[in-house]
Amino acid sequence: MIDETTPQPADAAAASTTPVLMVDGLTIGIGSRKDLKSIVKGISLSLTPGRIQGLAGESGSGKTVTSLAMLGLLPSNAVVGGSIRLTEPERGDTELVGMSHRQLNEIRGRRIAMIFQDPSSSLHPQLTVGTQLTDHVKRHLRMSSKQARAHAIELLDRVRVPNPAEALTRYPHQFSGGQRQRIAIAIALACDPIVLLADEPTTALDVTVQAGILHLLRDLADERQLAVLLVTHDLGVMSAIADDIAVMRHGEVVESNVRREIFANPQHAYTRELLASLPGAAGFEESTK
Amino acid sequence: MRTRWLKIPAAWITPLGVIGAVIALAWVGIAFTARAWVPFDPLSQDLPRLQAPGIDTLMGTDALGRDIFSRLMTGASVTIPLALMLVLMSLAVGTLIGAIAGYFGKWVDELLMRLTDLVMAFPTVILAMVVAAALGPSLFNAVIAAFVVSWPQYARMTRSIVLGLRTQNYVMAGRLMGFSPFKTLRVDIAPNVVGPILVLASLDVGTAILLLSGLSFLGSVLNRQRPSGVR
Amino acid sequence: MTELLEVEDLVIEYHGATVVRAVDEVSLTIAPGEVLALVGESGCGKSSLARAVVGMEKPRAGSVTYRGSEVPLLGVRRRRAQFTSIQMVFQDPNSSLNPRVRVGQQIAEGIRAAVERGDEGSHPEEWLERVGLPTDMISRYAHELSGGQRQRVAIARALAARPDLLVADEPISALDASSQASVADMMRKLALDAGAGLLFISHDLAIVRLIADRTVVMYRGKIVESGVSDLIWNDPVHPYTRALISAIPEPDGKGNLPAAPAADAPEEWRSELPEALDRV
Amino acid sequence: MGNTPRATRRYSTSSPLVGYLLRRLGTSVLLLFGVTIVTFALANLVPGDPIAAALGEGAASNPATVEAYIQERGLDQPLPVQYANYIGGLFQGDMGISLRTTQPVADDLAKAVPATVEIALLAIIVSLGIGVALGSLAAYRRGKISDQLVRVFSLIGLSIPTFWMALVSFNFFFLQLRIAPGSGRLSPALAPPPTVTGFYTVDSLLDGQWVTFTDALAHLMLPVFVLSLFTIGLLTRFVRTSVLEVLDADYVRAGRAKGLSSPRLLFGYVLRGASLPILTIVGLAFGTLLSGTVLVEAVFAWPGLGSYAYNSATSLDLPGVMGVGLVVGVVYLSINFAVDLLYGVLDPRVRLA
Amino acid sequence: MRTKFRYVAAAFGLTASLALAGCAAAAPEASDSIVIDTAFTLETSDPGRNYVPTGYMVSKALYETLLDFAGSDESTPVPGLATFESNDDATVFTFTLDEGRVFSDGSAITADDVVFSLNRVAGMTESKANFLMNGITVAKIDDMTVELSTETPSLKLPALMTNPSLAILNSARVIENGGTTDDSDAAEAFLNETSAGSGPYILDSVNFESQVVLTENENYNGDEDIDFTRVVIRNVSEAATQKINLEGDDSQVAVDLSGDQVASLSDGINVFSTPSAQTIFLLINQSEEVGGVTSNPDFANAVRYALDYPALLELAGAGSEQATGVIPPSFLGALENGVEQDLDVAEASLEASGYKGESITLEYPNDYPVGGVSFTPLAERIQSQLADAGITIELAPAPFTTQIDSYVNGTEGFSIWFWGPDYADSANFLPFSAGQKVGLRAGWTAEQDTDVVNLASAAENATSFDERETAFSNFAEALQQRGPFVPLIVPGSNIATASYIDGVAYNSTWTMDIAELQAK
Repeated sequence: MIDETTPQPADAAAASTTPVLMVDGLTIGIGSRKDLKSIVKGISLSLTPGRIQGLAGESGSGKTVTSLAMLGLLPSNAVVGGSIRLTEPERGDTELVGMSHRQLNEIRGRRIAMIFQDPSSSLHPQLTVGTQLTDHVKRHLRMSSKQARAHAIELLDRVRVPNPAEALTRYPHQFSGGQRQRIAIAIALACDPIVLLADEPTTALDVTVQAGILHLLRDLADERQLAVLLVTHDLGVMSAIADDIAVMRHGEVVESNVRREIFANPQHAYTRELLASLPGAAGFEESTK
Repeated sequence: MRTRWLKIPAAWITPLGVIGAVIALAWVGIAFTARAWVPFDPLSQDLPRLQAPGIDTLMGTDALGRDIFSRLMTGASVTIPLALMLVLMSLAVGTLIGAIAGYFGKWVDELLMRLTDLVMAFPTVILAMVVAAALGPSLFNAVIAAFVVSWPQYARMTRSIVLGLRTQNYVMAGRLMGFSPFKTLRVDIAPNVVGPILVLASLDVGTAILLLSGLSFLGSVLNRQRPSGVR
Repeated sequence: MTELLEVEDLVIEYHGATVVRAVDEVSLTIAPGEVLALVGESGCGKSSLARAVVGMEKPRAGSVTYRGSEVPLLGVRRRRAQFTSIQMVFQDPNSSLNPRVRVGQQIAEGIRAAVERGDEGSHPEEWLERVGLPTDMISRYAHELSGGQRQRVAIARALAARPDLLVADEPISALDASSQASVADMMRKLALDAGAGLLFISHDLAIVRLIADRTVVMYRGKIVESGVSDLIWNDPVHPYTRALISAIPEPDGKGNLPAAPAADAPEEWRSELPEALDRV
Repeated sequence: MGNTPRATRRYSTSSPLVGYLLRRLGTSVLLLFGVTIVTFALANLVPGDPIAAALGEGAASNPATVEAYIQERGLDQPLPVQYANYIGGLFQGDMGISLRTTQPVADDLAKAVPATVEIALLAIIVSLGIGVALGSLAAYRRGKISDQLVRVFSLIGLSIPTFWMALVSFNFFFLQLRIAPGSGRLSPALAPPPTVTGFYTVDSLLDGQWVTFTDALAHLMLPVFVLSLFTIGLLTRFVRTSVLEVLDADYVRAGRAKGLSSPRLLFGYVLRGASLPILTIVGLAFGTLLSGTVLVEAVFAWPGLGSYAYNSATSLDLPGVMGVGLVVGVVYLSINFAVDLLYGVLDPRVRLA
Repeated sequence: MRTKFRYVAAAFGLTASLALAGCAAAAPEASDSIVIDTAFTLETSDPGRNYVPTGYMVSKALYETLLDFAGSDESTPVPGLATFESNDDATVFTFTLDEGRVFSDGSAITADDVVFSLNRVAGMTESKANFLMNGITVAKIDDMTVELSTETPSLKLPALMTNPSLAILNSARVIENGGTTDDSDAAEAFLNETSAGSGPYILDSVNFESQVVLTENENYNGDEDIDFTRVVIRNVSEAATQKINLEGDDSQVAVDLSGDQVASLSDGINVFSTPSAQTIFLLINQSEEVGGVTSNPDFANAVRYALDYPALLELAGAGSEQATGVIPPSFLGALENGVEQDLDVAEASLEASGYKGESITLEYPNDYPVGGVSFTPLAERIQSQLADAGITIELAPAPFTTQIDSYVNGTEGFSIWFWGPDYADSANFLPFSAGQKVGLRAGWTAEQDTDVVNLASAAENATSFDERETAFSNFAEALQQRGPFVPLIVPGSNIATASYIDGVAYNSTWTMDIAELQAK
């Protein structure tokens, strides 16, 4: 009952068009004015519809903070510099850095959506799946409760949560980890955003479950022409679905290239180091058994 | 570094925290030195009665013609140590009971926790009244009354901390290395209970002062309804 | 060669509103100097099994025998010296170390356990060195260390007790990807140097196959496949093992999506295949 | 199995809910029993002669009266017999005759308890409203001036002596500003509404007496205000801590990432997430309010449980003291029970059955 | 979440409506009604069972007695429902009822009602008032005449007949509702609902913990001419609250204000200050076992002359007076002048007493102010005054209920207590005699002072008014000179009223007669 592996040459997924989200010289510092700790030191990235941009690095390298900055979700004592620009054909450019809360709320969930690492903590334990799937839909898309519910069932069906109608009345703890992450993805996609930020979306999951989620992400990116930012420290995951990869270290992007080049022909020492630490990487096996 | 839990957490260093610490220290200072510098003998009844606050008598005089300011300052030397004593007593007994309940679990826990429930289900006023009625409503007896009702919160907190600690990996690791129950309590559990309990205790000193003044107030301020027939 | 550890028909159940059977009649053995890996998805019962091995879990049925005697339950009472040669490394490095006690002292406790059992003494510094940490860390507290450093200290402490059996419950899953493999590798070496048996629990088959002599695959409380690691990795016979291995994304840069099972776990994963057990 | 589920509940009856309720009821009855024993023992340990105090000089020197008094109340029986008689009476709804008021304790309490519960309920509702608002505000603006102000306010609320505050506010709002009514539950010109619940506000509405209702409500205002100050302080402090904790939770960040409006996020996500600890503290505060109102009741001449407890205790009125002990015990246990049930309502994870 | 919102909204709504209600709360006023605030002592509205102050105030308004006192003069009873004559031995008292007086239901008051009412109290041993009828026999002579007789001379009997416990009830109605003249009486429940008397008011409603409402008795045909047809007596236990209520015109009469509170009242408030009938005194035990050095009469003398009485009086405020002896002013035999401080005498006496500077414990009830005088400041001032005289005092306060035990059992060496009359007659103070109830509490046995015993007996058995007055004076004099009691203060009774109210007269039993309150 294993899905027929569809070797998807991701490169061919979609013709590369113009980027929808451009990060330019982003700097992030956290702390008081006198004691500002620099977390991200001027990085640039661009997200293109239908492509998955990987962001790799150790914990503490600043990759999660970068993704949060795109939604203005950093703590209030964070200082953000540089530019994050959202480009939409019908709306033109929007600068996200320095945007007011009210304006950001129109972008969040609507244009740019996000999924988090651990679905058991990113879903509200006391609210039904239905509520969490529809409340922002009603707000952003001005849907009635009935419409929103139908829409939610459709979404759950798409992310392959069994018995979608019944699932709406249940609470997150009544689902398995994999299904919770599927629900979280459904929530993120509910308002049909153009950018999806995925922060370690499979780290908390078992490998068999992870594989399913990876498939789902890849398929959704393709069919909805989503621009995806995939933050992960797992190079296996990166290798499976990312189209482009940026490697971060100490708040800086040390290397950025298309996937194949990063794996086959790493330029930066740190990238090489990362690859060498992989189990099964050349040179590793000799030292063990 | 040795007594890490005594180090003031950075989170405490707020304007409010600093003001609070300064006030607390000031009061302790007053408590110890007041007798030396108050303008009047707090016991002397020579001043005119019930004076309004003024230049001579900062806060006026009481019904016996004593200087209220002098009495207040010297009174701190009685109340503050008593409040500290109350907190320490509650802390000692409550922590001990909570630690035993949490560590040994099972029926010991059940028994001790029902006991704390009993005290908590008991009306505080009645308990305080009965103690006051039995021993006389002096400040010291108020301490005893307050103690009876205030130890359970320490017991509960300690128990929940110990329950949490009991399954901590390092406690398990210690046991795997053959720690005796006493050593586990001493090395792995006690030091980790002390911090939060001290925080609770420091917050509790204020409450204790309030409770004590409330209890000693009851006897002196309220006109009790006269028992029938005594006229 | 007599077995160091023998687990026989072990059953562990949790009684809540419903009864959960976490480990269902599992048997396995570990010989001295052998590295046995236990793999499976979260919730498959591998942690329960590990905890039962050291006596932290009370078996519902079956037995756990260490050097011929039943492992006693780890109660409030002091553990007998003969069993202090079983040590454990835990998953969460944050709760593995006592936050109020210096690193050096904590390792010294391990040394003390070894000395009390009649083994020779040692110094905390030696152990720090062996796990690849600078010796001046003995005067540090846990909160001054990174997650990876903490886990190394926890390993040093367990090894300082000179265990004959080391149980490691997901010791690397909380670490950064780049250090996972190296820590696992280090554990294997140190355990083998000491001549101890190692029960290594992980959900990461890719690493397990590199360090374990034998591998046991668990699914829903039961062993579905076991045997020599390479054999299982290269030629899995049980459908679950196959799915597990094929779901591992290959970090080759080729953009191949791993095979994904359907949203619901297939029934055949539960099937019992006698030929998948004890493969040599 | 990263975290092993702790096996705590043992019963495996067909319905866990029924088993739980039965066990709960059992321990409650035992606890109440304990409360009565302790009260009885304590009250009898106190030195003093309630008969001399209750009868007064004249009657106490009249042997016939003393004899009749002792006989009627069974005070000549040994203490265990007296206790057994008391418990026996309890099962028939008889809580004895108060030595102080000479009325049946049950009747006294039936008047006193609603009077106090009416204030306490209103105080808890007001405190909850204000405490949640201020606490959330402080948490949202952590470290800012408004946060510091709220925290100072909460500290003031926690440390103002109630008796003093009661007198000062009575003097100020009634005497100086003339916006509050005088003491008591109703203006003297009005007759209390027919007793249904014992709450004057509810009873007057049930009876359609609008004037009595507004008057009763007006009389509640000041005592509720004074009582609320402490609970507002307590709740503000607590709500702030709980909300701060929840604000850091992933699900709140996820809610924010969805672009939810601020009120929706606050009420739907943050406060709901913080509701369990808040509920716990509200339960505790309510218990304190019920038994801790003696000073406020004295100032506002409120014929409630606090005054009754105080007067019973100081006149060594054993049946009165026992009655109060029982009532407070029952209330404490009911609140605990209600809190547990509400836990189930608020958190699907702990929902039973 | 939606529930949550509703919850919070409801909370805000309630707060808002509270504020609104506060603005709307202007208590309806009616000039013919009056509100009296007092700290309740009220157990019943059955006069025959009542024995507590608020109950007396209520009974006094609802019922009438055979005799009465005029205003605040409690020295001589005046006719009430009846006039009386006594024989020369003062053992037989003949009461003749006024013609034409009726109960509130319109029926006439007859001798049968008197006999029933008095015998009812005499028969109900469980009533605290029962002792009032001890030794008194009641007999009906004719429909309008009743004869009360005693074994021994009893000039206190007329004063007893003013006590509202001995009120005359409508016997027909009371018997109908369970009334009897023995312990089986069951009329209390009825009398707690309805009054069955002839007083100027009838009972409207009663709640023993909060308030009593009285309304006009339409059938009343006595002498009083009431101005207020509706009276609300409220339980306000805090004097401070009584004061604010009165100043804010929520009430018109406040009964329990202390001297200091009266002094700070705002303008436009009338205050009627009179010495009460309570006496606060020091007890100095004469038993060596109990008191040690206090048992030496010279020690009592030292204390007596060491105290600065005016300075003590300062603590009692308006209306209070120095206690001249155990009999308070306005009672028969009260002394004109009290003891004055004389430190020389005190020093000499102290020398003679053999006191060696040891610390002496002063016990007192500290939760029980008498007439607004708290004992704690009083004790502190006594402590300080005696310290100046060389006597070291240690204070030992205890709650009333605890302290009264050792007082009654005579185990206190040195203590502060108080005494008030049960009815308005000086016979109430004879227990202070050696060998009598209070004397024994001070370890003062009859053998220790036979002179005082004789003086007391003379006062008790006097058969004429003059003889009685002299006997009481002699008794009081003797006690002032050598008794083991040092009377300190007679606290004032301060009744404060709205400016338009007059006619307040303090009475030691019923506090004040509500019917006499007048609108100016």
